[in-house]
Amino acid sequence: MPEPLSPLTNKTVAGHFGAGDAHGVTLGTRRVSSLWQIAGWGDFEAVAKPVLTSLGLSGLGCFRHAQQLGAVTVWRIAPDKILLEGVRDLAAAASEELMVLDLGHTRTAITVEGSASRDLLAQVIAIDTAPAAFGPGEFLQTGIHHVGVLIHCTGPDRFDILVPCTWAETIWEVLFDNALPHGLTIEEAA
Amino acid sequence: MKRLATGGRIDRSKPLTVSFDGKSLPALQGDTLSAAMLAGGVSLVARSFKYHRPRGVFSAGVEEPGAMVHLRDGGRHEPNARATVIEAFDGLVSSSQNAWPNLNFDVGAVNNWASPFLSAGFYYKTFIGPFKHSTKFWMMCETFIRRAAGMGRATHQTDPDTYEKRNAFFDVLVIGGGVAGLSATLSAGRMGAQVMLVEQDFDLGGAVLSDPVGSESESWVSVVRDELLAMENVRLLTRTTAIGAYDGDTYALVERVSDHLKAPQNHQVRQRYWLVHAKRVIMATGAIERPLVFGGNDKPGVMLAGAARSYLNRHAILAGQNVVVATNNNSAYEVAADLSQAGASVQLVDMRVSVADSTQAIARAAGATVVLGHGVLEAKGVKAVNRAIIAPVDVSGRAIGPAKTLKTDLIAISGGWAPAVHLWSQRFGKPVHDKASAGFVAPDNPDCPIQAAGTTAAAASLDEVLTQGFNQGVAAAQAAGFTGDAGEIPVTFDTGPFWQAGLSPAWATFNAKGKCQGKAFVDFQHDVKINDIDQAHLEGYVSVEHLKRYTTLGMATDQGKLANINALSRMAELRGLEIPEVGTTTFRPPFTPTSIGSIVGHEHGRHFRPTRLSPIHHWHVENGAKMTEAGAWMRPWYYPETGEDLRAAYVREAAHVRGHVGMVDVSTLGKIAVQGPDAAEFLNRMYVNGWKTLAVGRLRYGVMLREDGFVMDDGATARLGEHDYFMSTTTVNAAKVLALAEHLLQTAWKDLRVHVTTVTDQWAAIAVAGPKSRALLSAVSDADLSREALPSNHFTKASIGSVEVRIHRMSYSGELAYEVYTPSGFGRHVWETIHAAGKAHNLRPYGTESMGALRIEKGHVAGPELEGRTTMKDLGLEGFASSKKPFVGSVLRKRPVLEDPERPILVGLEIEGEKGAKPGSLLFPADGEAKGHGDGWVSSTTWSPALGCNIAMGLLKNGKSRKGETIRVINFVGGETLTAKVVSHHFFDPKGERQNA
Amino acid sequence: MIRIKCPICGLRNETEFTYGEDANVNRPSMDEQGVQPWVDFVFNRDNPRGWHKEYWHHVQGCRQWVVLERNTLTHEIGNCELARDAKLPPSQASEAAE
Amino acid sequence: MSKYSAFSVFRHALSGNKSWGRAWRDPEPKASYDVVIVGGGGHGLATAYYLAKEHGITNVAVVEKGWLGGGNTGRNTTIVRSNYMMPGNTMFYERSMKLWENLSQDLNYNVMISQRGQYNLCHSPGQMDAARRRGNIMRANGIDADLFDRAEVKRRLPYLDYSDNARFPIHGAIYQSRAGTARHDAVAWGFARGADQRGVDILQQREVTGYLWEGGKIAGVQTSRGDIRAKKVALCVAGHSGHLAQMAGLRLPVETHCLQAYVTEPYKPLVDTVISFGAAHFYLSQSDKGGLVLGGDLDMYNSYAQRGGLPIVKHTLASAKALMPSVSRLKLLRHWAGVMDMSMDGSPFITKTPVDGLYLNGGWCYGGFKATPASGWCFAHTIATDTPHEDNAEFTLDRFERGYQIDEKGVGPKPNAH
Repeated sequence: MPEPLSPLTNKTVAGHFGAGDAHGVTLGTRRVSSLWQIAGWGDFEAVAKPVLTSLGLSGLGCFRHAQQLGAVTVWRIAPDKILLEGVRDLAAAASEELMVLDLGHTRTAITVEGSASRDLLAQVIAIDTAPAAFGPGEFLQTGIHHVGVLIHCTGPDRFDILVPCTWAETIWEVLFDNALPHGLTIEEAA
Repeated sequence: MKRLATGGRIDRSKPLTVSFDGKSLPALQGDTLSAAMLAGGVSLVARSFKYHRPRGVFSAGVEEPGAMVHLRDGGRHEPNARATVIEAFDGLVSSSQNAWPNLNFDVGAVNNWASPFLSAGFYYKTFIGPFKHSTKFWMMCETFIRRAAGMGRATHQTDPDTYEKRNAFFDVLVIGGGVAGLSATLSAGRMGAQVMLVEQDFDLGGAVLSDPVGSESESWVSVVRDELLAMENVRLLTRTTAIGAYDGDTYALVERVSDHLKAPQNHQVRQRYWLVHAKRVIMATGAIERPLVFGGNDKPGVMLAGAARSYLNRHAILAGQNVVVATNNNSAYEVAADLSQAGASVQLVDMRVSVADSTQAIARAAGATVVLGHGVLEAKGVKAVNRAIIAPVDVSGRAIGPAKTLKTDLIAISGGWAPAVHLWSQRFGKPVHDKASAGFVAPDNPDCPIQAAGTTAAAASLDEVLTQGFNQGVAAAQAAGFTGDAGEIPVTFDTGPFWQAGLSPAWATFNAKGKCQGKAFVDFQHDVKINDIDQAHLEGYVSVEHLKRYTTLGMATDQGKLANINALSRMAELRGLEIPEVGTTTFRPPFTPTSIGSIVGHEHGRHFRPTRLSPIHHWHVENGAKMTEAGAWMRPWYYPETGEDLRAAYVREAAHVRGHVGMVDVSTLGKIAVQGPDAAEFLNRMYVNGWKTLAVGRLRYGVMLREDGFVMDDGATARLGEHDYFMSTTTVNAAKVLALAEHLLQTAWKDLRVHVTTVTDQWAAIAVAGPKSRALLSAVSDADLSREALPSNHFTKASIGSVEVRIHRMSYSGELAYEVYTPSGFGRHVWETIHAAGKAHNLRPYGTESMGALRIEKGHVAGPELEGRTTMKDLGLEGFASSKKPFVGSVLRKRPVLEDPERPILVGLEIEGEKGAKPGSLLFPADGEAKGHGDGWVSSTTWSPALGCNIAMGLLKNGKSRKGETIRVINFVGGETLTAKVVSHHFFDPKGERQNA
Repeated sequence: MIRIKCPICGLRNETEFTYGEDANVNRPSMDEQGVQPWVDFVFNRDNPRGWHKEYWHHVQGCRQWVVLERNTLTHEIGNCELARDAKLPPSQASEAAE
Repeated sequence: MSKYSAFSVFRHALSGNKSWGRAWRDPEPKASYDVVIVGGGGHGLATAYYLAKEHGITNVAVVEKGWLGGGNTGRNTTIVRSNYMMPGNTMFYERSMKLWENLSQDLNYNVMISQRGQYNLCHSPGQMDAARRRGNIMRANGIDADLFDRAEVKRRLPYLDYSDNARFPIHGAIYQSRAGTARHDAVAWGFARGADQRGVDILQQREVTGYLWEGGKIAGVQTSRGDIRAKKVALCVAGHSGHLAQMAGLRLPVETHCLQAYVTEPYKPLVDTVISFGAAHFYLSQSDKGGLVLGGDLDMYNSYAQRGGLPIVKHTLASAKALMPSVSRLKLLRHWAGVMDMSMDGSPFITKTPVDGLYLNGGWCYGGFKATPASGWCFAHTIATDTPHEDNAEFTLDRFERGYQIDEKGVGPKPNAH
């Protein structure tokens, strides 16, 4: 199997951009290793729980905090839908009560890091990005430049933005333009 | 006018190079452009809108009606810049506007002499012209009017600067950095609330900045500022204007990040647009001084009293040597005192007969003369004031004794103060009249998220301003849930007579006949005189809105900040009503004119809208494809070979597909995973056709209607597994179909256990079409694609270039064709693998134009036919509809007009001759007059390489019975009439033998 | 800026949502064959000046449809709940129960 | 009442403009009228004017809750055009255009019809095709239309964005040279003065709060200042159509939505025509005073607030900058809103209603201003003769039941999409 091609291959040219000596923001990319959606209906919690316990997680989690264990990250994105990254093929878990869907090629992650990363986010999303309102481990589903994204706070000033692959370039460019006043470093593609 | 040797809040060590109309001005750091103009002795700054009267600097703030200039040049050129709020910077270049040939000698000033004929509403009564059914006469006049109107000259050059948006969340937003705002910020901040304080000036202090340097109030400001700067929960933003208050407790601010510089530095933005969400707002926006109305009150040398004091104390500029201070209230006494102390000879003319001795003493002690019971009847002078005619007046401002003349070079006027309640009014409507202050204020309502403090709430003394601000800060923090201790109010101070205490209701002066002597302006910028209001009243334009619209009062760039209350007062007098009965207008955003760029931020040019790219996009670009927009997507339009234009390329590409094999990127199709035990029932309801019998491994074409029974979309759906379906939609309707499906499942169809999820991004899709497609794909994949193994409307899993793919047997071109679905990260790899293997099969990529040509040859409908007004019957799709089950739109599609047998239906057209028809042409019978809406229209056209002629699809009345008829195809706007034969729209291989090969 | 408290995502700006339609309209049962009930559902509206129940779709969020109470005269915001949890007009409820 | 002319202005100027008479009277209402028109905006006043002028029905009152012309007549972006392609619309709007072309003369009031032309830009081959269809229908109906390619548009409007940076490149435009603008307030005032001169009573500051009924038939209106009897009651209340219809027990295919308008500071002439963007709902022109007048999308949600929201402000201004990058440094002076009666197919109603004695003029969506003269003319005809004129024959309430949707945009029954 070949390596999947990142939709941002053309964009991740390492270097420093924008404001002179400042290093407020670092942008990079991260491949989403695998992404599965499980979905169900009325008794979704009961049906989905075994899948999560098999991964060592206690439950479905909430709409605000991601669950992370090793390489596995779980986001509860809707009352009856969960996204899981970093798990093996879940197809076997499917049943009449539980729908499993491979979304491994739908998203790519843009990483945002640095002292000005929260300011940068405040420029592109209309949600309070202060540490008290959006701290490590928390996630948001919101829109950047009219495109639905999932933003996961992965550290004090560090975020993964899961963007749909076909919109990735346009969102990257918007982040790039917005980051210039802060002083922007682009990381080599991982 | 001169700069004093000492004083002012300016940095004398930092002279700046500033020019106006080529004249160098002695500007210092801390000056505004208007201060620099006054320091440089420039009194004539601009010409007025209508009469081109000379105008000077009238104010020291955002209410400035006259001193508007051209600022900067090239792409950074900005017209109508207010000299009173432009910070002087090194390299500032400005020039006058609305004057020709120059400011000093302006031909337009002839309007001033013609002004009686240009009275209110004159243009509604004239220029009608003698010609019936013609607008020519007016339009000829209009050309001249348009040239004369307008103010500054704008550029067509592109703005080189950048802008950004910033969202922010605060418990308390304090608007205005004067004493009220500072004390509110202090108390709310001390209680622990997150507070943002915004001030439009570059410095904090508000009215205190107009107090003499070294005053008690100044030291208060500096103490409070220091405490605020030390608070982590307080954010201070200067050079920031709160322009609007909107629903959801959202406030729009504009921060002028770089406007005080020649150009933005180091990648910084020019302006930043803040959207602040705040639980509570304290509106400490102060008050705007009202002018007095008398003849010639617009002349250079007439200035608001507060402005004269501001220029003196802030910029150390004495705006006149022989000063007349004219007032109807106490606030001007400090002005007279300060001007006097600075060395001017000052006569204070007060319309009131009786004024407290203590108040008079303020002016007298400084050496000013106080004349009570007098008003200024007229300001004299051509391009600058040189005399003031004053006379004793009664309580209504009417002269009751002989006039006398005072020599003067500055008339400083104060007609009281109007609280700046704009932001409250923008959101909550009309403010209420406060009799004590003769102004409009926000009504008292402790639950309102916007609370006024200080002079905005008509506070009468500085002490009251301070206390009120502090208390409002406490209340706001409490409302936001904070219970901390706000501590003590830092030192209060006694300020004596303040603001507009003792205001007289008289605000205009008239001669003994009750007329203003000379032209007496109410709206300075729009040249609305007091007698224009009188005339509007005579003609019945008496409501505030009619008055405003008939005279244009309040519609200028200051939006009536100076004019509104005086105009209302006049209308109230004329109608014999109290001011509240006349009413007021609602203030509209923005508070001050706001650059469009700041609100747009980064969403312009390429980023006006997001762009969506196929996973194979860059291959197309690298291989020379011409790209085209398809909704948000970019798609390859055609791949020109040397020297080819669009037509040559698409004809070649289409012929190549029929002759050999081609590949086209169809990744942009909408793709939706439909999962669940009730998925088949869901599809049954969504589509017109039946789905219960579709077996795993097969796919089916379906048609979807809108709720009103018109065709919405079409596409194929494959059954991947027991509960798994893979739906495809057209590129443009993908989002609409998904949203509709989600809506129905979450509302009316909760009984269905179905999930829909977009998988458009998951899959790249490549259509491989042409007689050699089977050979090619068989060679490049491991699948058995034989006719038996994979008949039409079946799919199979396969591997191409060691990538797991799905191959659908599905044809849009009418050729033997397949669609290869591959995970999108492998899209380019699979494309390139097929492309490389295709060399042996003479494979060529093709674009959307040839794809269109191929589908027209087949008579397949697409966007031009699915135009939202066509039914299944119209499009010949009726056969897909199941009669056994209801579906979305199944009832309403049968409404009588939609069943009318005469409706235009889809037909094919063979165009005679070499020239093809244009889509959008109309269809008419071969003979007769071609008028009206015709018998139909042409939807899609192409040159058909397969048929060797021009063909078209169209909708034609009674189309079914007209096969073989020759009709006219008329393109009126292209000046072309063609003839065509009506045929079946299944032009090519109607039996589908090629695709079923 | 209308601010909508999405039951899943919290308080969000209207820009993350698309406005759907009047939530009081009564979608007839799929089995309804009469034209008039469908005409009423698709075309006719109470169009109240005051409180209004309406569908919004959190497209740039959890993709749930919500029912929002909003005052059309003052733009005040009332309750917001998931459409799937909302009390339905009678005939919708009866259909769901089938 | 004196006739307006340059001479009268001159004569009055010499006497200090002290002797102008009222443009219209402020009468006390009579006990009863032949026709009471509810709504003193452009449409209501035009209806009154044409009832008197064309049908000799002068025992007419126009009842207005605020001040006349204070609703959408005084809030719109002043564009007039007749570029409609659906049967039922085309000739109605062309009638309006023809009335506009003689309106100043007819009313003896300069409503400043400025036929400066309108360009509807196209940004894809598909849009060009749709524009061609529209243009052809216009031409086949005797209405002027031209289709220009990109080069011609660039020659005529060089200041738009033709750079590679444009997200949606301009492919061409359809142009109507007779389209343009009119002075909106003057239209209300001119019709008011004309109606008043013919005996119509204009009753301001009277809100209709209900109807008088007699044997199941409407017999007048109740107002905030007393009852007024009438043989026929005619509604011309735009965004409040649903509200007033509901008082009579009618449910309409109408939703009320908020539409904003915007004006910049005044500048010397920059744009001498009307330009409609094709890549987003946006259009602009420049007023005689010099302000760029901008219009865009609805706020999208039902609203009676006459107060717009922020997202559409950005949306509209972004469209302005995308279309014409040089507007970036120009300044927005003011934005405001009106409430639109959005119908389910984007087309209006001029019709008798199922309620005896009640007539409806509404559902104007964005397009009310340009329709003003024809709307009044056709409504007057409908009221006077109890039958529609052929130009408003399709503007009925039962067209949805019949399936005769007049959907210029082809977007279906979504009122906020028209």
